[in-house]
Amino acid sequence: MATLTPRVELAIGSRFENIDLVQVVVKVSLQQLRLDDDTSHWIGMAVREAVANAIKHGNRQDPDKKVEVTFGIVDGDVLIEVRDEGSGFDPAGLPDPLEPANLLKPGGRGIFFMRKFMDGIDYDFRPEGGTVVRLRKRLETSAPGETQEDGSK
Amino acid sequence: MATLTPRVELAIGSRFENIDLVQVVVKVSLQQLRLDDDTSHWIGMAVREAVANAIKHGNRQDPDKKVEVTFGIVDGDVLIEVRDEGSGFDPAGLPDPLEPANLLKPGGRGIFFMRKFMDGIDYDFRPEGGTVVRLRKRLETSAPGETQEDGSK
Amino acid sequence: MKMAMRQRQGVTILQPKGKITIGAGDVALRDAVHEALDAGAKNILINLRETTTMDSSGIGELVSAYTTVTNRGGKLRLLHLPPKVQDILQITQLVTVFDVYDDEDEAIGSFD
Amino acid sequence: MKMAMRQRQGVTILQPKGKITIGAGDVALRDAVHEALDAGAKNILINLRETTTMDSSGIGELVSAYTTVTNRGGKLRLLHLPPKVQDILQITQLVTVFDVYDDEDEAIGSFD
Ligand SMILES: Nc1ncnc2c1ncn2[C@@H]1O[C@H](COP(=O)(O)OP(=O)(O)O)[C@@H](O)[C@H]1O
Ligand SMILES: Nc1ncnc2c1ncn2[C@@H]1O[C@H](COP(=O)(O)OP(=O)(O)O)[C@@H](O)[C@H]1O
Repeated sequence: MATLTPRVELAIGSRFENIDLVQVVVKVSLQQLRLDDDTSHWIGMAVREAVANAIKHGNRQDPDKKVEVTFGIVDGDVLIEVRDEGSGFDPAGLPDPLEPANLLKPGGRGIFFMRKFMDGIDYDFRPEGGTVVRLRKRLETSAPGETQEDGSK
Repeated sequence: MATLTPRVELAIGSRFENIDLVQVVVKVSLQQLRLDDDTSHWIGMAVREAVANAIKHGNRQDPDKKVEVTFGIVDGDVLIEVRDEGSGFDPAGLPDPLEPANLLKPGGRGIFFMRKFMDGIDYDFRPEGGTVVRLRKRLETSAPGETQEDGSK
Repeated sequence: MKMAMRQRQGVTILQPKGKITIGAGDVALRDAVHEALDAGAKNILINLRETTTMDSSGIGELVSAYTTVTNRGGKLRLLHLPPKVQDILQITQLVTVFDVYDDEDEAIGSFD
Repeated sequence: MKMAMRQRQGVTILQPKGKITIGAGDVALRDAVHEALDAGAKNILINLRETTTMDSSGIGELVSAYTTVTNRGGKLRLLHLPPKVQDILQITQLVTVFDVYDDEDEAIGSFD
């Protein structure tokens, strides 16, 4: 993913209460782009999941560790980056929450939601430590509900 | 003013539309502190003025220049810092908007509002360029309306 | 999140109001279900009409509540799904797991 | 910000809805006042009932409007100040400048 022209950057301490703060910034930023409420809702939900993971798994709820969120537009895509100070993980080895054996598991749906709600998600693990997840949404996309239903067969 | 333990940092491009974004972050951050709506309203107004000045006078509305806002709590005070990339000014030499000669001037009330709405405001001009304004509000203060009325004789 | 709890014809009706999300509503939902079970409830109906946002942790708690209640021989059913919660149950394929109702009388009757 | 404009007994009533703040409502207020003046208005009443936020730029525009209208021999008065706008006019001592009304009939009558 090329350079991200940041419109807005936000850094918070790793407390779950701060997820609302991130969501409201995303919401107001997307309002400026005149995105419809639904698209904006699902992007906000994806960002919630990314920030929740950064706080919980990445920074293990250490309030002195930061989660940084960058919000920008690149080539007509909304790009949102969420960075934590954790030690990373292997995104390839995740169980599929739709497998019958996993359907009743209490966890394991966060990254799945990000994939469903966005048009692209990729992970980057910085050599100095810390996970970066990049979420991308094409602005020309029609209703996000359609994308989801297509994707969930 | 001592070290500021940042709870939240926000950086925006210098466009007036982004003032709403800052205000909403301040509002949600203050909600977490369970400040009453009035106190929170006047702090939000002071921050609006600081960010408006940073965008207008500091960064001269160059959207590529950043305004950074840091929000934190130090010794029971809410501290908000607003930084721009401008070349500063002399805060000592400002006309008093309450002087009869200035009463009908269209401008010159922004810094006056910050002083009225907050318990402390000071300016810092960085050698490498850029203005920092620090706004402080004591949390034990009673209704902000009272402070204002006291102040406006 | 605020939780209302009442009884009707032997069914415990829980009505969470607000967000069922990580660190807040998810815990409140779990606590309410356990409280109901400790008080002897077998059948639980969760009215989601006033649930504004549900994230993956909220869904996780709903699934946990379902398995806990079912394992104890009770039933857990859902009432009044807002469209966005419905969407989320759809994409997670949990619609195939939960019995969902749009009418309280009908939902209550279903437990007989 | 949205601006409503109407006439009553030779008075132009402006009713801005939303924020009168830098870069948005302030410009809209100025434009509306100039439009009214260009259309021949002498007396202007600004109903602030639906003004949610007014910053120093908004106050500045209100003062500019006042001096412009007054310099042309007209009158500009205010109607229905929300409490927070009232507070702001108080601390800027602009309450001593503006005639403020709480009742539209009375405000309209005052222009005679
Ligand atoms: N930012 C992160 N840092 C470290 N590990 C992570 C991060 N995000 C996700 N993970 C790992 O990936 C797993 C799956 O994440 P997710 O799909 O969100 O489900 P859940 O959070 O419910 O486990 C997590 O359990 C965790 O092990
Ligand atoms: N961040 C800033 N950078 C440069 N100059 C500033 C800044 N903030 C304020 N000023 C100067 O101080 C003056 C007074 O500011 P203020 O009281 O907010 O009124 P106004 O913005 O209406 O002029 C401004 O006109 C400007 O010259």
